[in-house]
Amino acid sequence: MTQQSNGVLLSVKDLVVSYGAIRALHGISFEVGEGEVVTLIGANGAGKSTTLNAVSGLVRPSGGEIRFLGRRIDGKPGHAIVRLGLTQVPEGRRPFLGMTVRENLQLGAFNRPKSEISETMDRVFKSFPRLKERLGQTAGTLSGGELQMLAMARGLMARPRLMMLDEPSMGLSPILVQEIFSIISEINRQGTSILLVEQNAYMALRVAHRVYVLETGEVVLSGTAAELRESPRVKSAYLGE
Amino acid sequence: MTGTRRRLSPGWLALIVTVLAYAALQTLMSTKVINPYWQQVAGLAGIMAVSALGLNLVYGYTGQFSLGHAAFYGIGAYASALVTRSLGPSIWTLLLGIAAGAVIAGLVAFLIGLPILRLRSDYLAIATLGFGIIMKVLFDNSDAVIPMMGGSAGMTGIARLTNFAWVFVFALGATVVLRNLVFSSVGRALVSVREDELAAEAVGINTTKYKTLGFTLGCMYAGVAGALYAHLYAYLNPFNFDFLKSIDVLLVVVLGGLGSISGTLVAAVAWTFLLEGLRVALPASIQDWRMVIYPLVMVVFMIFRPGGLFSGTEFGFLKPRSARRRT
Amino acid sequence: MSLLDIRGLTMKFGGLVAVKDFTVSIDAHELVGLIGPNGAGKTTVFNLVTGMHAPVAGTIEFQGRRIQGMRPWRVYALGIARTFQNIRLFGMLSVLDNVRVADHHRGEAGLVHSILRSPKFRHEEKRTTDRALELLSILGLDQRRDELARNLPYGEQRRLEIARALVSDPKLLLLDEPAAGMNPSEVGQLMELILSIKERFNLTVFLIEHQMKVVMGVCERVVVMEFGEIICTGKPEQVQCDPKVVEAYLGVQAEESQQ
Amino acid sequence: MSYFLQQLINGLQLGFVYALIALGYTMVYGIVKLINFAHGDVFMVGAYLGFFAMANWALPFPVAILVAMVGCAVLGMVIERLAYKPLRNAPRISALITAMGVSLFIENFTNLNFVFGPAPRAFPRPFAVRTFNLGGVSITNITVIVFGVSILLMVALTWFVNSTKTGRAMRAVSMDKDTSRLMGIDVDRIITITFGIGSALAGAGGVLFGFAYPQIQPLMGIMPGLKAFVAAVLGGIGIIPGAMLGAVIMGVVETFTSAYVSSTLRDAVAFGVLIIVLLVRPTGILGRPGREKV
Repeated sequence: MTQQSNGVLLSVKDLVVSYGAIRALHGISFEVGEGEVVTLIGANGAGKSTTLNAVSGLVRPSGGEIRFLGRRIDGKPGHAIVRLGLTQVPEGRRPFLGMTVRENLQLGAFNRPKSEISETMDRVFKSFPRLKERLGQTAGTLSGGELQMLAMARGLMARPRLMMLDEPSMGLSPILVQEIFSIISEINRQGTSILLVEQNAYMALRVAHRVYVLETGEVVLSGTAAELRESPRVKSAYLGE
Repeated sequence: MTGTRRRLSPGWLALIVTVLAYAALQTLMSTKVINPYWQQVAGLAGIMAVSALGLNLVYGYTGQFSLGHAAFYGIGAYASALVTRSLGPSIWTLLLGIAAGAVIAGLVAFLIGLPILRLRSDYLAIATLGFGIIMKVLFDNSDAVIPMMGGSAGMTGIARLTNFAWVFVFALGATVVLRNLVFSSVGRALVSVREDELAAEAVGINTTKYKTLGFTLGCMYAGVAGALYAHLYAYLNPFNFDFLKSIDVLLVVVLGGLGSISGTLVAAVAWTFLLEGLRVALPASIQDWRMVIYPLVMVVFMIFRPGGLFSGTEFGFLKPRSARRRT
Repeated sequence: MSLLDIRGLTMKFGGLVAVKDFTVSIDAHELVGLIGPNGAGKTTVFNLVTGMHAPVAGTIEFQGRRIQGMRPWRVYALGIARTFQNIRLFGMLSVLDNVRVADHHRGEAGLVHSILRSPKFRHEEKRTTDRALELLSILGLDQRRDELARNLPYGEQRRLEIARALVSDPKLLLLDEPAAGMNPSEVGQLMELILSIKERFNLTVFLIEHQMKVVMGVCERVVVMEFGEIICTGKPEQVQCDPKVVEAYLGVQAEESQQ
Repeated sequence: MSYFLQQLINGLQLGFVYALIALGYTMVYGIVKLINFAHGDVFMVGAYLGFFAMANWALPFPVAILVAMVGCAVLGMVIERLAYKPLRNAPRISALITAMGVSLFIENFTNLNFVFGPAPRAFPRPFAVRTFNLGGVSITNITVIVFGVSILLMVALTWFVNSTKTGRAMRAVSMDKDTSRLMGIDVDRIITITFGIGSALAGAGGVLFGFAYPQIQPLMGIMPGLKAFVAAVLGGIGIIPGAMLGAVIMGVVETFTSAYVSSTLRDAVAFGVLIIVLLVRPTGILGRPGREKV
């Protein structure tokens, strides 16, 4: 690790993103440390996905800076950012539906040497044993929960230092949500840092170490998960109490 | 463009300028200052304007991508030529011929439009392209059914009944009609179909009806343009109504700016004169380069100004009073 | 008497059952909320009611008339207007024209009158413009009338969509996540707006919303969906406490919420 | 019966040449949603490269095909970088007009006297045409070569797209560009490669066309180009086996129309088939019907 990073993997400062005339992010700042699970919560349209897309290079920020391992990455193309060890598991899973599970996983390891792929795959199957049984099936035949697992496994194939997850619980039944979140915790324990975007505030607050609350493109609140669980503002807006 | 009560409104001003410009052009032509060659070119520019206004209605306003505009142009040309050749040349048969060109082109557009306008964007483009090629083949083989049409050898014996004056009047009329149509409730319905078909349906627009309407009217414009062309050139060849002719018109519409009457008019005139101008300006030894320069202009223009000359804006006089901004 | 009567509504996409046996009846002047996790099938219900999809089974009656499978523009003409979850305005039309176009179906001056600019055309144009301006001023958008819709900020685009939905004097208004992307103060204003237009235009409102604050704040009755089915119906306070709802909607384990 | 079989063979031969062009159309469309109108002209350039390789440089014909493929691949990639890449985020109509511009430019530029010149040229055949008679159906060695080379190339392409890392990336990019970026795929590079491969196939198609219908001229790419694109749409655009299927159908329909109806009507019938297929199955024979999101 480079010296200036001081245990900070990702640092985002005053990030501004606009779509045409509409400004989606009004200068947000946050950090993700080595080994942490950090979550961004907020309503639909608060700018959570935009934040992740800006970090992974899918949208170009119009202001601010993004550093990963101390290096500026804003403005770099998306494929170059993945090579640095930062992957994103996109909202809605976005599997390559016509391809098999194996091909999807191989694509996840696109920039890794061919020799290590089968080893990485075996490691990933420890977290997702169900995918191993489905290797030859096309992704289109999987269920919603399996697709979420495939998306996460695909992200892990790149052996990331930091994995960003966008709405992993979307459209899943409570039991599956439980399972997905326990896998997230497990991945984190094995050494991958996590940046999580969630609408399901309950679960997000349970697995996260630290939390940032986004409202209309701004960070309005931040703190440890324990602090925010007790915050009246979070309770009324996101926990429905 | 914020005409106060004391000044003339832009519409009247535009009318006066138009009449003066026309009088000046006509004087120059009758005194042979503008020679017959350039008179012909001016006529072609006006015909291009009418045809391109039609395609702009189809594509620029209604959002229906057609690559078969030349087919309707050809239908109008042949239909009107058949009328004047059968009934004898006169101003009345010319008017009847133009009407026939418009109606038959519109009718064919309506019949073909009903099924194919269900297709979206590129698929519609391919279907209209296919229709254009089919029509070209039919024109090529027309002599088998109607010997007078001449098939691939071309149709001759058409009276030269139009001139710049006729073209000017029709182009002016086509512009005014399109302006009035676009700035009306019907025009808004057409544009809503272009912008978002589903949302248009959700606010009560029968999108099938308006797609068909826009397509039919736009093709009637092509029919009128074809009829004028037939009687300006006095000779028709299927070669003049092929795929490249459709591209030509599309180019004028896109260069001018989709959904802009002003842009189409400027581009139609500029494009026709550029092509003919190059013909005169280039020395004979490099005449061939004309066709090399022209696509290059096209590509460079698209790379540096993809929205066209006037993207969605208009000269003030082309907007009715109600549509002008209040400041 | 119920204004909207939905019975046994079922919709499938490919093999997936998006809505299953959905039955709800809404009385005139009610304000009913439709909630549930993402992907529960809420928007599909709206799409079925407005004619965007034709159901596989079931009936939808509006004022005693069957409307399932009817084309959307016909449904609209009967008096059902909607907004969209991800805002679908006509971006290159002005704010004023976005509203005026939604009044088009009532116009009688067609093509010929428009081209000739006849007195009838002028009269109608004035009527529809006045009506549109009135709505724009109610929604606080009258200063924006000449802007292109796509250049408006997010919150104003949402309001413009509501103005557009109201111009035809609908009887039933369907709002699909109107508060999405709004900050808390905007959400407060929106709630007031919904209640005030409901009174002013004598509307029946059916509303999909994620933000509990809105649902609890304005709805008289709430329908909860999960995996395409209704799991619970009732007053907001009742629904909020139903363990099934807490589990499905808030994604928390039932036992935990009981602790 | 033997006349029918004879026409079927002729139709397949034409269809295979169309297929080599259609593959480039369908791959490019699948990946950037652009109707690359210049593709038919790349095919023409391929025919000329084969011509020069054999007539001027006296190379054997397999080498001539390679020369044409490499030359066309370079041409295709240059076109993509210079003309299409700057317009990647522009309205689609601008890219389409640009494609037409590029097409007209290549046609009219090569039409100049100091380039290829407008006069048609006879395509050289480095060996005598031999005819084999199989139960009343005559098959020439030319036909055998056309069948052999095109089948070989189609098999090679299918293997490449399905079984190599780059091929997998091509499929991924055509399905979902943003997600492909998240996998670490350099999307721009894949697009360029796609243009290169598609153009190489068209180049080979050009040489085979020259063999089979031995006359070439600068405007020869227009009609086969259009028909190959139509074939790609017919089979389901973006789908590789669809392009092959559509092309074979186009070739057979065209040949049968010439043989049994009238050769002047063959284009009308071919495009008529296209319109009917689009109306019945708007996404083509192998295409999957899409659903619009509300």
